[in-house]
Amino acid sequence: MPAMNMIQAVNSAMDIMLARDNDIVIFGEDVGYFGGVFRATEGLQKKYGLDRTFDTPIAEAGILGVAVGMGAYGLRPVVEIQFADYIYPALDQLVSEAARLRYRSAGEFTSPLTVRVPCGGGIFGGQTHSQSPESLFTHVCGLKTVIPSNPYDAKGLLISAIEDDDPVIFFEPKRLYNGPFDGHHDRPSGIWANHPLGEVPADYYKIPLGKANIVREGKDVTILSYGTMVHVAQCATEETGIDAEVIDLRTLLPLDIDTIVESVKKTGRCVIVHEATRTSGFGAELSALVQENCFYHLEAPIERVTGWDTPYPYSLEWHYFPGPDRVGAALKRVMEG
Amino acid sequence: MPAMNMIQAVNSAMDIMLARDNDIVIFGEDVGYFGGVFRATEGLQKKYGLDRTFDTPIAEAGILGVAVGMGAYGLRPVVEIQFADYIYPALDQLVSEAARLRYRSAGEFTSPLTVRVPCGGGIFGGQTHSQSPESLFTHVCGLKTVIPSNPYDAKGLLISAIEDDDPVIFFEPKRLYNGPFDGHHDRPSGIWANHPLGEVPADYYKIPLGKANIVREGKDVTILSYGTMVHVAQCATEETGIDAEVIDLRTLLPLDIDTIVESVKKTGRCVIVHEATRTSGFGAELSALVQENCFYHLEAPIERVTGWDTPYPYSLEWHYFPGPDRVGAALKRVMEG
Amino acid sequence: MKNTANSGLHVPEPTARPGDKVDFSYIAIPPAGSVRMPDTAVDPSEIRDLCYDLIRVMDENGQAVGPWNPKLSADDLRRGLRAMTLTRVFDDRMMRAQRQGKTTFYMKCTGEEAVAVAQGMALRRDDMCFPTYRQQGLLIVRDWPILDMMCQVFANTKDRLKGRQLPIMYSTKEGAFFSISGNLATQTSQAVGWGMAAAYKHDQRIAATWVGDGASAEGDFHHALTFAAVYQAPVILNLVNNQWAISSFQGFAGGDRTTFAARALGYGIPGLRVDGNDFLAVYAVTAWAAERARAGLGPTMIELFTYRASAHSTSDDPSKYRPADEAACWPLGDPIDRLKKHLIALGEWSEDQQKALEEELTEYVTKTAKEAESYGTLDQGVAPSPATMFEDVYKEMPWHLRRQRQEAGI
Amino acid sequence: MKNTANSGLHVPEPTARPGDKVDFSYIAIPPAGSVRMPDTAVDPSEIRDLCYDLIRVMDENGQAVGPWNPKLSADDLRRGLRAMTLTRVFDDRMMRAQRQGKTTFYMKCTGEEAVAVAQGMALRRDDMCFPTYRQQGLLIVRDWPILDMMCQVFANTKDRLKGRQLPIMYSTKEGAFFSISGNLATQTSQAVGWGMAAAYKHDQRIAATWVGDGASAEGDFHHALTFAAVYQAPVILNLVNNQWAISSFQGFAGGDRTTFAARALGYGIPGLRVDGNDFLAVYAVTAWAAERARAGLGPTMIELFTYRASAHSTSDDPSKYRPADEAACWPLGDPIDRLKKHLIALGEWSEDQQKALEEELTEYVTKTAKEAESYGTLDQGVAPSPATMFEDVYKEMPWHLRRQRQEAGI
Ligand SMILES: Cc1ncc(C[n+]2csc(CCOP(=O)(O)OP(=O)(O)O)c2C)c(N)n1
Ligand SMILES: Cc1ncc(C[n+]2csc(CCOP(=O)(O)OP(=O)(O)O)c2C)c(N)n1
Ligand SMILES: [Mg+2]
Ligand SMILES: [Mg+2]
Repeated sequence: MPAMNMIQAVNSAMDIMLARDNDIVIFGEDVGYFGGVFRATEGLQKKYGLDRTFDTPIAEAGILGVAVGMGAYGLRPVVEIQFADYIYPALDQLVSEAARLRYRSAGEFTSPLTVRVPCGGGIFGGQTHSQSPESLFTHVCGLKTVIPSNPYDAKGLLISAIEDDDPVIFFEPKRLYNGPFDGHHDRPSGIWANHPLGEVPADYYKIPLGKANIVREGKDVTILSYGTMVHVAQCATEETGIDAEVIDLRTLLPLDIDTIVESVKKTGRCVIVHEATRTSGFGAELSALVQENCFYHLEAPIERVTGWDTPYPYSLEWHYFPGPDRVGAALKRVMEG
Repeated sequence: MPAMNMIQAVNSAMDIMLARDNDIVIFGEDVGYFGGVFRATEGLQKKYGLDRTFDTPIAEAGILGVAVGMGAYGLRPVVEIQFADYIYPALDQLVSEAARLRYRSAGEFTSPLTVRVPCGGGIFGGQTHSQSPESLFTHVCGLKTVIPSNPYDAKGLLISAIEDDDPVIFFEPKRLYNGPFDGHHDRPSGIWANHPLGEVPADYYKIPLGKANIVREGKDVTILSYGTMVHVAQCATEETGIDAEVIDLRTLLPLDIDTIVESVKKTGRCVIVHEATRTSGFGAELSALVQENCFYHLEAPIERVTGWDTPYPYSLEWHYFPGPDRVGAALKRVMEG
Repeated sequence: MKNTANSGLHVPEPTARPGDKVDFSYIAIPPAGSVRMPDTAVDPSEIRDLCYDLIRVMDENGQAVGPWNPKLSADDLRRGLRAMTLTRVFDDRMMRAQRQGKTTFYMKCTGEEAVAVAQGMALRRDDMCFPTYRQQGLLIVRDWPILDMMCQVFANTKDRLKGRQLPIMYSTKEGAFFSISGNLATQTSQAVGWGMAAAYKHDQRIAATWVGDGASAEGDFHHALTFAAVYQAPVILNLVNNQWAISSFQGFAGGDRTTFAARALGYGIPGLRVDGNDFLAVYAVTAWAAERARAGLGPTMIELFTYRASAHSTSDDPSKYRPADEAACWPLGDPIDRLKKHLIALGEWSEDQQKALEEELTEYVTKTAKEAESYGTLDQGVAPSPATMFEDVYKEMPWHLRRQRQEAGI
Repeated sequence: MKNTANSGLHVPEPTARPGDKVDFSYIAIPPAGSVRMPDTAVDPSEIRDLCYDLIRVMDENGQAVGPWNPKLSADDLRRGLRAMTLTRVFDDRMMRAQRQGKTTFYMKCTGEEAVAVAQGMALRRDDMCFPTYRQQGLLIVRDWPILDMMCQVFANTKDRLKGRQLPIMYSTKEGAFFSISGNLATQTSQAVGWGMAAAYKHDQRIAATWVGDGASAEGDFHHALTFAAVYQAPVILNLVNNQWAISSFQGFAGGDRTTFAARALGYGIPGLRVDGNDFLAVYAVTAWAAERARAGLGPTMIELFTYRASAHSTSDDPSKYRPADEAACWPLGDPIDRLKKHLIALGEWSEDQQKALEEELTEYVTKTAKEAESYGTLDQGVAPSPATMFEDVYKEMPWHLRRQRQEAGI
């Protein structure tokens, strides 16, 4: 199997889908000729033509509005929002339109869109190139929310997202584009070629939405996380020596509740890790669900390790980013609880 | 003290503040000559002039953008978004601009705005006149989120919000405008003139942001709720005979954590009630916080009674609305837990 | 000077408020037939002046004059008259149903019937419409069953939208009528996307969308114009300037400063301004724009200059913010009266026939309403099953909705 | 015909891509001095043609000609030349610092220096600017200390923004320079709000805002124009059309179809189109618009026609999407060269003086950069204290942030 980084995996998914289905069109700011500021769509315009992968005006709400109209026609638009931080102008078209169209038309009109959204920090992007707004989308019924943590999953999940008949917000943790990242910013970063999940089949395959992945089995405590934080969690596990079961949620909505509940019932302890700000982050929902479903099995309070409730501060980003030390400390607290 | 309904209380707060502070201007769709579709600004243009209370173009993002600019100048804009359901176009100006301006300018520019937002269902408004999107705003650091449940609080909290130097989203549960509503839609609704909290001082007074109100003391279980649901919770308490302590949060952010924790430590049980959809609703954050702060005091799982994770369905709204029966059933479950 | 930086903030005001004498003297009305009709292949830069003009076909005597006369057959004219009249009768009946408590809400299009009806006639039956809430005439002129519309208004057991939507928020794929959104202006960029998709698929169908003067201030409308211009989408962007947005006059949408049609200039799109109460003119400009779109010549923007003669909705009382007789003073008259007069002038219609038509349609609407009511009305509580509430949120119901449905016990 | 509904979707393309011969032949350049200068009190409807023209003052020989000649003193011209040159030297130094790893990011305004510098000179020192990220020239012409700007770029201990913002996202209330947002176009409606507030307060100050050709597609810009027109706000809306938005040419913002200045027409706002590399013309149109705003005559929109000669940012490589020599072929030349030539033609400057100026400024910038570096650079990790991270989220720190600060152990 070829080694791919996450950009290549995402590119490969779109390449394959453009070839398979003429109803798929890809567009967004700078995604056409240039191939996207992260190069995720590189080569696609040249290969499939001007009308299959093209640039757009800089108007995120326009991009989504147009995508909703195309979806209603019967196409399957795959759009890119250049940074998660710039998705807010498009929120109305997502929340009020894409997410509710099937419901309000009693199934006649649908929005089979995929919205690719690079997210997360750790690249010195400052407050407007670092955000993780996934929790907002999980509050919106009618949307699905996906966040892969590695190239293999990224490709398989993206193909599933594109084929899904409901609107899917597909977050891509940009800190993982080039390699796995465990939070140790002071050490050289790894590359995907050296990681088992950097081996990605060249062909079509799918990873189903709504299925979590147990990336490390363990019996002491369950770590729930997604995106970049999966790697941080694994690192903290190794560094503390605590036998944690690390679950990569992959899809936040619909959530794989069974895998979560089974694990927490086994371990009796739970730590939730995400990069987004804490208050009303998706960790809150996870904590509530775990508590509701595993109350009588819990031996210690569920802990949340998250970004602080401040904007992502440019030069202080490593004080903001929830790294392995903070996760490790939470693991220890939970084991003592 | 005069009896006021919630519209009158809100109107009185703005009236008083317009008179006290020439830097306050009020604007929004239809708020000027007509006085707002809910009549909350009735009479203010006539009394204070065209330039103190005026109509705007229908562009929620424009209203907020202009308000941010005015706030940066030094005014204190109080704007109305006609329905909470229409706040999404303005989200970028709220999240990326108003909420972060103080931080990103290191305190030099601020956004002392108040955004009044009628919210909630129970008036046969259908999916686009019924929403309760408060949880989204609680995820945004830099914003404060307030929801009163009665005329007395509404006036005192609105004056605090207007005087606050940070941006405040002020939700007004429109089902409560004319009278308290306990969820029994099949019975005649009450009016505020018959309710103690419908007695509202004519003059200036404040209720501090960040302070919850224990509307009913009890020892069996703590009910956390806000807005319309406070009345539903009280009704369910009476109907089940369970001695619940009912807390009206009033401000969601900053939250009055001390009052919550003290109560749950006392009762050992907690039910959270809100009208918004469940997943990633503010109930998730409340559940997580209670669990984190009161783990060793909890005798049963924390329950959430909420709107379903569907759009607010027009003709089925009473099947959607979390009424006293559903709250009562949760109370009973929790007592058995 | 009031409007100066150092002498205060300018806030627009209409020429008359309740109690004032109506003043429409600021409205310039060129004679019917005075505006030229360019070739549809014209370069938009050659017809910029049309944004500031007003295309009119019917003169004071009910004669159709000038180059924009679409020369419709008498049968077509009668079809248009019938559809407009039916729309008005339907509106009146549904409004009364709301007053009787059979539904909670209704919105009329009184005075604006020519907009949807003439445009619906000029479009093909399968051209996709992205309307706002005052284009019920589109469905009616397409012979969509009014029974179906009524069932939606009553949210009854035959409501195709299963009681999920506010009355009048129709949706029908078969009727090529896109699901109306409560959120203003969102449909405009969607229509452009649909048109782009049609172009991509080498489809002959085009898209059309409608937005109000008030709602045109939303960013979505700007996005619609931008994307339509950039990709030369086969779409007609209609801006219905009916002078009011609930209680706000069109000055709050910028109408005090220039025409709405002039918006088109900023995007290099042809902009036409038309007497929206002139059935023939509305038909003609729409046919012109449709021809352009279908020929691959790109989008057209049309300002339909009309007047909202009734309240905004059943929740509104316009006497609170405009003179009670303003509608009666509207200088461009009533679209039904004007088309009727034209047909009579042609010798193809009479007052008696009109009366008979009104009676026939009233009876038809009354009968149909009775049938619709027999499937339930909101106040009777005969609604779609609550179990349907959890359907169609997603294509397949995820576990959490299944659990919630269980919890709801339905 | 490619662009037809039934023959596919039209997607715009620039005239040349890497490897192609540069083709700017589609750009019409009227002679300097050929455009009339109306009175500032002119009715906007009388100057619609100016949206399609190009105001230019300096001719090929460096002479200032025509009615828009602002007739600046030689001292003022030299001040402008100095500020533009300093801006360019500053940009080069900071770009090098980024390449050396002293900061992570930088954005130059090469080729566009006249925009901010001439406009900054035409505005009063306390007129409030709502810039986007290529108007560093505003600060420089206002003599804002470049040391302060450098400390922000280095996010060091003297960074007035406490390391919270990406390099070049300056903010200074004293400098009447509004906090730059990473989110495009949001500043435009904010500027209108500021202007409305100034009008409300009978304040003599006006607001000015800048947006790129690309970013003008955002809804905010439409809102800015609408609100500015409705309330006749004292504001100048500048659209810097530098032909590119990262890799997308201006056709993706609608520039293939008409001028950007024509946007103004849709709102009844005067729209001026100016040679953005002509210092004198830029100064003159800005002074004209400022006079209008200050006199209470309302907003003006200006399209500044220029070219982004460098990369979008240090993260960008333009050779990937446009011919390498495109900048060199730009038909309107370089703003610094052109002003220099004019001063020389006036006998008020020489090549030697220019050389000396460049040397002086290079030395000054180098020295200042050294000082700035002495307060730390990002790679040295000499940053503001982490404890400051929790400040200024709110005026007073709420309990949850206090707790989080504790948790962070700082
Ligand atoms: C985004 C949004 N904002 C506000 C509203 C509330 N609202 C409904 S209709 C209306 C007035 C619209 O006026 P106009 O566009 O002129 O259409 P008309 O009613 O005149 O046909 C308003 C403000 C809404 N539905 N959606
Ligand atoms: C809302 C938003 N969307 C996208 C971006 C990413 N972005 C930053 S600059 C830019 C191009 C802007 O081009 P233009 O407005 O022409 O300004 P220029 O860079 O040419 O000065 C883009 C797409 C952003 N910062 N904000
Ligand atoms: Mg209107
Ligand atoms: Mg540009």
